Amino acid sequence: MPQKNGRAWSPVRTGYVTMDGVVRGEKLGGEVSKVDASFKLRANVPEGRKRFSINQSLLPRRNSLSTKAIPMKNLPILLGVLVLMALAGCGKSSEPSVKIGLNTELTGEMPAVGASSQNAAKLFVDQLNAAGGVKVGEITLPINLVIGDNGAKADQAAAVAQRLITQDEVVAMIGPNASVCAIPASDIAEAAKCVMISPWSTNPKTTLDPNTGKPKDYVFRACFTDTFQAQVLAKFTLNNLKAKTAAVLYDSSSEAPNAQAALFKETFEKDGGQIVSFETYTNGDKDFSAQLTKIKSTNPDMIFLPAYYNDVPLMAQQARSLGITAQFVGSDAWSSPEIIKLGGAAIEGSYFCNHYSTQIATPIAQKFMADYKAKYGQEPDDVAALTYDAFGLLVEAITDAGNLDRQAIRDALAKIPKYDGITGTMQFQPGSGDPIKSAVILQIKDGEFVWVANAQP
Amino acid sequence: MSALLEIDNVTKRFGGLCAISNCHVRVESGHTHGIIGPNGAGKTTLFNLITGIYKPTEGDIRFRSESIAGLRPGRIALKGIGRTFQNIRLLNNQSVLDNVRIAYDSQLHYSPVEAMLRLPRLGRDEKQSIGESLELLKPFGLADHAHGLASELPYGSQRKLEIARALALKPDLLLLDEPAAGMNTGETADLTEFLRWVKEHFKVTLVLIEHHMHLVMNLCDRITVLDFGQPIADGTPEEIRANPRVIAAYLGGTGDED
Amino acid sequence: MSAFLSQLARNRWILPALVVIGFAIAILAHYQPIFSGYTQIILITIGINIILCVSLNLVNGYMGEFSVGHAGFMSLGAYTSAVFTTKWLPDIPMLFPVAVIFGGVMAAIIGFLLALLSFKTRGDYLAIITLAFLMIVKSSWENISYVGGPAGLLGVDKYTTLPWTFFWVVVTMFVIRNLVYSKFGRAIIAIREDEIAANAMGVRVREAKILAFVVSSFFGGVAGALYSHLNFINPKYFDIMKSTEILVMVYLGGISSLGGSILGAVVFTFLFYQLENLGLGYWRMVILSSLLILLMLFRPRGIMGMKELAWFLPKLELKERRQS
Amino acid sequence: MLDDVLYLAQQTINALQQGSIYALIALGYTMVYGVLTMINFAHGDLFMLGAFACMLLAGVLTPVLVVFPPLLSFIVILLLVMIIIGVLGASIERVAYRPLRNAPRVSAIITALGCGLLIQSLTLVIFPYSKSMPSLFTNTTFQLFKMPNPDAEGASVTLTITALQIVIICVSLILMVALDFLIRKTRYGMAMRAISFDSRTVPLMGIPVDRIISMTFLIGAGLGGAAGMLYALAYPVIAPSMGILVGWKAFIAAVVGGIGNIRGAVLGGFILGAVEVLAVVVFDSSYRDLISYSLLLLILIFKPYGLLGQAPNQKV
Repeated sequence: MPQKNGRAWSPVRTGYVTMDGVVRGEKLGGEVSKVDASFKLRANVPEGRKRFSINQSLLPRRNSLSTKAIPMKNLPILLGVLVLMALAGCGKSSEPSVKIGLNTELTGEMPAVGASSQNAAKLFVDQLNAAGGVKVGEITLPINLVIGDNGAKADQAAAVAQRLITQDEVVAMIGPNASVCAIPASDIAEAAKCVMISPWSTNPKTTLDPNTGKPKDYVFRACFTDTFQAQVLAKFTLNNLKAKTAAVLYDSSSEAPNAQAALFKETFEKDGGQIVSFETYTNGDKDFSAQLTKIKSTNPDMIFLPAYYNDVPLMAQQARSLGITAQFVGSDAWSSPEIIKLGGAAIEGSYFCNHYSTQIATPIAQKFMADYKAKYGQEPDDVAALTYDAFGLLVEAITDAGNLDRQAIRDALAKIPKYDGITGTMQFQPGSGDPIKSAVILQIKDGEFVWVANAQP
Repeated sequence: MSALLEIDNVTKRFGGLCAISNCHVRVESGHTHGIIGPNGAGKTTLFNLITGIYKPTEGDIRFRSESIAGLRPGRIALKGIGRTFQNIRLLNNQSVLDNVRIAYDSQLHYSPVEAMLRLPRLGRDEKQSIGESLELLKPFGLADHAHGLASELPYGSQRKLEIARALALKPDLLLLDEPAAGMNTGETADLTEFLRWVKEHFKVTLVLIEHHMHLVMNLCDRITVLDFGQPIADGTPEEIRANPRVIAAYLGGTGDED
Repeated sequence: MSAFLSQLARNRWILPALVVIGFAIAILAHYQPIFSGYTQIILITIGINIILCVSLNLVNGYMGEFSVGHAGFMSLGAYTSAVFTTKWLPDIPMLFPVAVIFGGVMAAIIGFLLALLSFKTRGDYLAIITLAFLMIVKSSWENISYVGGPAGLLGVDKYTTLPWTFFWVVVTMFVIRNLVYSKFGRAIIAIREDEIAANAMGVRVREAKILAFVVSSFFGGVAGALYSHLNFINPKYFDIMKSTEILVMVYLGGISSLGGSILGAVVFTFLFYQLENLGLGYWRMVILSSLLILLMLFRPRGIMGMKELAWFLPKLELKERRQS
Repeated sequence: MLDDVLYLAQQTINALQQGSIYALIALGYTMVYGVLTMINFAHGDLFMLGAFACMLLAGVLTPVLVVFPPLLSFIVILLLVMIIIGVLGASIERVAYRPLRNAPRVSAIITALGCGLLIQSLTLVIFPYSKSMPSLFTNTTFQLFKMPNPDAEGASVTLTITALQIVIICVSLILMVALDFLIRKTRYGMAMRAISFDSRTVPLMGIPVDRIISMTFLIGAGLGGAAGMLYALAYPVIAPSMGILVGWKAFIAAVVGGIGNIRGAVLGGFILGAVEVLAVVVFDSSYRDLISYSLLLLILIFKPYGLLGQAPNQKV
């Protein structure tokens, strides 16, 4: 049977197709692909293709060693762009003023913190400049606020600190707020001998030199420390809430919650309480049911959740839906009003430790709250209040120093006898950047932060 | 004396289907050995078994009477078995020269450290390799295109480059998978002469899969005919021409077109 | 203009000259305040990123794998070196390079193990193995209290200076360039192009893969060591986003091109900080990512993908090319 | 004894919930991969957009939908979200990936990374703060079992499952089965498999490749969107950055199951969920990532091409 013969005797066919393909292929390229394709079909390329999709995908089209290479036409354009950016970077105003840097978390994990901090800073500066400015010796100068966004990231915080201190040459830096940022930034400030006041970083490490363990000279804070907070919470939960057993659930990959959890465990156990389970999760987790189920099986009286405002609501809701009835207690990381918006019924009735309460406000605090509300249409949270206080402290120090020398400002700041701030009176312990000040315990009731108790140091 | 290459009762199964079954082939050193058979007879599979791309399911493959079955392809190549591929496998985005150099590199002995610090020995070796590679390209008429991309060569030259590249390994055994594919009668005749020259000049033993009966019959000292993965005949061209089973296998048709 | 530039591109003396001048400036800047501390940090960061890009390019560009674990190697180098300087070695600045090398070696050892895995699989499967490796390393640091756990390792001396960074950048470029233009480099490229053909050509595939991974991870580790002595280290920093950042820089500059890697690192880092300066907040990432997409659409192989500055070509190669 | 059983049962429910969401996202990755052998790194962010789309829709539609029973309005919103995100995914493919189909595959992958970053940062510009997700129906908690806790007197051990968990698990299972049917039984599915088998010759057979690929992205992204919505309902605090981690995890799940293989993705998703919970149950929760990723790494070492994916056989 001739056809069969023709089919089976593939030399004929190979010869034909490819010869044809080659002849055409070399003359007019258009045909090749078609012939090629049919060729491929015969050569059964599919698996071949799949097998090599990886290699082929990465195949370059040009000789990787060719030198006519460098794309000359694009280079000048590129350079131009870079230069433009550079110029855009350095448009600095130069009328006499007091430059104060604000290094805060405008983007990243906790934008609410950065926003409050920035709002309070602007409020303070506007008010002061409206009143003429800050009195430096004989003259009064306006404040020039330089804001840097540290993205709530350690490395960026350090870079921003460098920029503010060495590039913008601020007399002092306020912030960062989050401990994860404040700690690296404080190294920079200390090295550059420039005052840094962190409004909200409660972590003991912020003001301590990691190598010597001694307090840093130029790093201050406007808030209490986690050590104090832990004591307050331990006392409150043991005495007022009559809790005997406690569970802790915290983000082991973030600085502040980690320290707070550890310190709470330590003090709670020292004061006679019992930690029945100590569970962790990783930053970015949204599902805590596994840990909570574990906690539930140990049946604690209270659960300590030292987490930021955007994690707590999830924990609370999941805990409740697992049938956990234990009392939630939190740290100052709760303080953003966002927590009420997000948490709803689940966190109703929970307690947490905070820096100040809008309900027991002193006259100055009243005024601040009024102004803040007027300007931004919302209650100031503690970050805002603390930032405002940090600026207050700094300005008082500058006035006392009578000049803009960083060293002088630092000495004046350390010597401030007693400062009446929004968040209560504060005074720096001799040879330390940690102020002596009180804390408050708040409860979340009917969607509000309700004052429960004061805790004196 | 034992043969250069002995394929001893080799079987290769892919899951169900049996591509090669109890295959015996002996390739005497200095011979030109042809392997023919209808499509899907398992010729290329046999090459892939020899070069270690597949591991034989059963049986043994001996090269210079030492077993190479199950060795990694790279190792086998270095033992002196060069090959070309049915659907050409050049490094398309490398220059023609580099394609040969990479094969030649196996004879350069400088160490990674010498390479990273670019010590003098590297310079000497590289100069030599470039020189010899260019030499090698000359008889293939590729020397002038040495710095063009391999993919830019015309089809025929690409096949030649593959042979040149295989020879840069300084192999004793050269496996050619359809070297004349896509060549017209004239080109095939040239190729026949060329392969003779290669065999003389490089002192290699040739094994080639080919469909062009003319070439096979002219060139080969021995021929093995595969059908359904089994050698159905083995002998000199004359014997093969005369062998009834071979004729049956071809004309009878296997119906198997892969 | 372009003629002049290409003249420039072919001149063999410019690169060495630049190296010397760069060194001089770096050392000067270290003792004289010609740059502000901020500018120095940016320059050092650019240097570190160049090291990261060039070393990753060896695996992702030249060998054509898709490793997303480079931040993991970085962290290995960072922690190892930091532990050496803070805990094990006497507190002498001159010992810093030793610590850096230890960091690199540590990373290289792990890199070797990953290379072994790369024999079994490649492509996206290997990508995932590197990803899992990254996650494992990160959460290991979080669980080792000896290196500070999640808080990170504090009190690392700021040894990383402009001269040191520059020195390591030059070393990295030198070594990887030499490797790429040796038989090993050709083997690595051959693996990318067609592993089967490479085998048939007698390429020692495994040797090449190991070499690529080890060298790449070594310099990843070096970069990490430099970073850890510039800024304080905390496990969070070495996460998948960091790896992504490095990938972006590499492919932005262009794969298998040393010049490309430098360009990518410089452009990305510069924009990154400059846009922060402008106080753009979230718009920064919008701009960066849009730029990336546009670039990929119009130059799919990056700014100078698969191309090389003549400066980086060894004389021998250059002579060969010239003849064509 | 029995309380341990309850405890494990509870953890199993948790694992199922997480697993089903991972599986849904993994499907998107694996479909796109199957057809284009390309990793769509923007998928995690499409998932995130699904959550936000659901939030916005719920805000807009609740006044309209109050008249319907909650489950119906849930389904309506689910479908809307799937359509919106699906269309978005398809248009991203059209604009950003298609031009690169013949470019080196990596540039497509990097473009995908870029698209992901762009989507995320744009969302951040619009919603800088975490948003709370309105609940679409009253999430009743069923106590399947209750017994006094032997360890602590006065307390009780319960096995609880919420309506939400049931809905999530059911919906995702339904979607998976539907997809599996689509792929195996319909002409579209056949075409899809054909393309993933050999995209070169398929056009010669008159299959409209571009349309099939768009369809694939539509469905894949749609599933991602659905997953985002379910996720947002389960964890009602949503942030633009939520896509990153979940996305990568789902991708790992897809590969562990054998990328390109629909059933593999599902399997991988549930395995990942189970492993994560198991790590917490058996070990200290701070070792969770360490344990779970090491396990996945082991799986990949011993089955380099995933559990259900087979090694691409080399044709020479």
